[in-house]
Amino acid sequence: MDKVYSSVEEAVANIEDGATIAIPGFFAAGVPRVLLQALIKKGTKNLTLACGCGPMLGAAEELTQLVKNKQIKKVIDSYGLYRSATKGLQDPFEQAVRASEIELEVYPMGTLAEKYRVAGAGIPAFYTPTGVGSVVEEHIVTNIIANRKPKETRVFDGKKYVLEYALKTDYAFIHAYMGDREGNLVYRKTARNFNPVMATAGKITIAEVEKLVESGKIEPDCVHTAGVYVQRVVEVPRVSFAITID
Amino acid sequence: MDKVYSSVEEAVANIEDGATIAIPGFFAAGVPRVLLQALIKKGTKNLTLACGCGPMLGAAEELTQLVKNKQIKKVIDSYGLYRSATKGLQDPFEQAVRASEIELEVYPMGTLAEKYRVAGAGIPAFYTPTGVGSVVEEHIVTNIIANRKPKETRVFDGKKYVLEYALKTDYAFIHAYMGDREGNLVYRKTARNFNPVMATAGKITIAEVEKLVESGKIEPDCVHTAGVYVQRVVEVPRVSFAITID
Amino acid sequence: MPQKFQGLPREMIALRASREIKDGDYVNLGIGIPTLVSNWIEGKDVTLQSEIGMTKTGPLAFDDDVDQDLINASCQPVTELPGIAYFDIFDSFGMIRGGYMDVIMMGALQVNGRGDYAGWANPAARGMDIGNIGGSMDLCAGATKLFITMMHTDPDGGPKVVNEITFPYTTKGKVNMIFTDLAVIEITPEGPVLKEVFPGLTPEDIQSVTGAKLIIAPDLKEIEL
Amino acid sequence: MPQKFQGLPREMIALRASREIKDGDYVNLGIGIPTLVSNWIEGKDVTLQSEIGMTKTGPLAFDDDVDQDLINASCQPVTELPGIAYFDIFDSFGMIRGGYMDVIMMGALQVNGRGDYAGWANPAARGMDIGNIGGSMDLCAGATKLFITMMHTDPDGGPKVVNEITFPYTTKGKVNMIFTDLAVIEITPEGPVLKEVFPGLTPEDIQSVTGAKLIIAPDLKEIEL
Repeated sequence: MDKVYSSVEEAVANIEDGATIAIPGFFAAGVPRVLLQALIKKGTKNLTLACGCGPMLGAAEELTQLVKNKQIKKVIDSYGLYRSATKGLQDPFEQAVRASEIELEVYPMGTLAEKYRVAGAGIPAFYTPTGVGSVVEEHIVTNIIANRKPKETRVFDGKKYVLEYALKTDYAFIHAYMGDREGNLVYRKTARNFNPVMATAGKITIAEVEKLVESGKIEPDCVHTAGVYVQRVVEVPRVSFAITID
Repeated sequence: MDKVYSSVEEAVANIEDGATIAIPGFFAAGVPRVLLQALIKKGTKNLTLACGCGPMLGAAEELTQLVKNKQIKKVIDSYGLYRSATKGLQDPFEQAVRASEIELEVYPMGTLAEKYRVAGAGIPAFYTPTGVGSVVEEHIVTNIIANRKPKETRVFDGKKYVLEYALKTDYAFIHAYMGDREGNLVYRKTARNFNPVMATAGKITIAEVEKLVESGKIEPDCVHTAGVYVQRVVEVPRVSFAITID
Repeated sequence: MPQKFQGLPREMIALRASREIKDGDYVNLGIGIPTLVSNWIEGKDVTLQSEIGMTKTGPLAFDDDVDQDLINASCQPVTELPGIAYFDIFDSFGMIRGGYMDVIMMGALQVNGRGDYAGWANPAARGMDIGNIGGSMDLCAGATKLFITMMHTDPDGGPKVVNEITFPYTTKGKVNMIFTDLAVIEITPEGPVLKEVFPGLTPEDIQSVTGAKLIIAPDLKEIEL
Repeated sequence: MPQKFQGLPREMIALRASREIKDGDYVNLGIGIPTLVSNWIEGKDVTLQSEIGMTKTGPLAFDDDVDQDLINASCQPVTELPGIAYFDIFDSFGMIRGGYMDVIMMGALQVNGRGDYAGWANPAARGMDIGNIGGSMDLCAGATKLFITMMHTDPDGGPKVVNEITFPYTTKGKVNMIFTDLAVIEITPEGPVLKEVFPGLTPEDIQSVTGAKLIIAPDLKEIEL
């Protein structure tokens, strides 16, 4: 099935206020920035951005714009704040988090990776050793005190584990190096990161690709994300950006 | 690190009686037959073969030999018997199962896939919808009545799920199309199947590769199994075999 | 006991069932009659998934086209279609359980009127109460639409659409439609509805070889191929 | 309050810690001083894993070698070594949690004598009790050997090897050794054992800037570089 859209605007046109969108990228690598820019242009409000490792620090301009437009309700991430507390003090996003205007829900990175993966794989919950011995085992870690719901733990073979749940999203924005019309995707080097798991987590998965090719042009053994997971494909120019998050 | 062994005999030399070995392959595709032959030659006894989808039907000669040598204690599989009950009646393996001389423990295929995957990923247990409404939700499905231990179920959001556990093995035999000295592996077409998950499930993972190459010769974006999971690599000739399991 | 009625050959059951597949569908076909459905989707924009680990599975391969590293989940050599993708088994079952298949077609030993079915073990024939589960339970767990294609009666003429299932269950309450050589039956909250019959047969004929009590559809018609 | 003692520069802490890495080890290096350890493994048969999704990470990239699609987990451009492999994030954390890393080195805000440490949130500096967990807790959960590399005291001269941790925990009971500018401390069931000191300093000097009560190793020696 041909899943190609002619523009990013068209690809995001029906995203409604209040949507939860998975945003892949590991700091500056593999962030779907063109789709984020389309979302800013569209002005969708009340968004939850479900991230993995600070993609919005890599897309700092887009983050600041989204915050200024008051489009964000909540961010889920493992690394959502600048490393430097001093820099963070001046950051509009961190200011909004500190003022409880935006919720920041924090998980260990590997737990997040698995939450997205199982969401696409029909698994509702899993046990992980990660976070035991920290507040992560006790409750959901968030700046909004009322949302700190308790977590379950359980001992298997004498070792303690935390029960964590699947995280399915309404949409997933994906950044791929190459894609075909069926939605088969190939990522490049470390820009892969959260893209494949998030492609399976989105009910509607929209992939921006730097290179759109005809079906049959991707080496079948080297497809990273099978087209079955992708509902919309749109070709975008390669965006250059600064590699820093300090 | 150079993980290359000079022969399959050397690669399996220290496998002890009573070991559990993961055997990938989906019927005739991707079965580590040369390693199985080395295991027959070595005569290791009391083995548990942890399979995924009938690799021993694809390697029927090896299975019959292992049964005749009384090397097998137990087989774990989703599809361990011939499709035809008539053919099964004459099969030494099925006869041994019917006589309770060999245990056959049966899981749904996707549950097995996930059991191997989580074993390598430090996750002890997960919930799956698969098997609900069947005996699979009630207890471990095996021909040995005494081993039919009850399973837990749990309802999430009004839907019932079964708790299943990780399946870590002492060894994993892997069949790959290509491998480098670091143990990075590439599979070919549908011969991939259970190989990548089982490579992560084995405490010691031994890969037979049809083509051994120097490190750096495999396209880094197309590595299917990272070498970190592989402890031993051995080059083997490509074995041709009949594609049938009826 | 011989078969009471002569109906569609297996290939035609597959043809009828194939009518339920629409452009854009991702489809998984089980072993048996479901596999034959792949002969009837030419011209449709349909993607076949094989749980061994591929999407865009092509037609069966013969002679020089046979590649031992390229088989479907029934262990038959197949070919590639443009856009084919290979993936790991856990990814394959991830997409199956995760609900990415639009249509799943399976064979069965027994189906009842509540959408339960049994297909993985035949204790009578096998001499034990375990058998081959394969991917069937995962496919059921993730099914959006689950269709059963099978002969209406067993080799001895006994009903396979039964009142009570006696073989080990594959799943409960998931079957949407049943396609046999004699009839098309839809599972509804009210019970099994007879929608189509083999030309020349009456609802009473069908009921006579069916264990479950059938509801006759007001718009009952002949199976159209 | 200024620092009481002058010790090793950060690069030399990294050098000392690097001595614990052996041929054949798979190693993950956290942000901060641990990252500097990568400068001291040349000639060793060591594989660096970056949790962003690669093994055989090469040295930092500069100028024309910078590729924005190739960064390490600290967001620094890096290069490829022969045998490099890229993988998905869930596979990366699968191998981390699954125990495939032989050595994990992390920075810390506080460590105590029972092997607990805090490193992900500094409520005092940040004005809130949440921060960046990143991959730190996963790395601890899967660690075979967990080494902390850090300055012995905080910027105000206060101890970081403490009696009681006051910042949010990263993990409990997992730290094996601590490498600082002033000392090498091993965590044992009996408590923290002072194994090595910066040349010229006495055990009493180290204890004076340490919160936890130290056990003096019978074979105490100077830090050897």
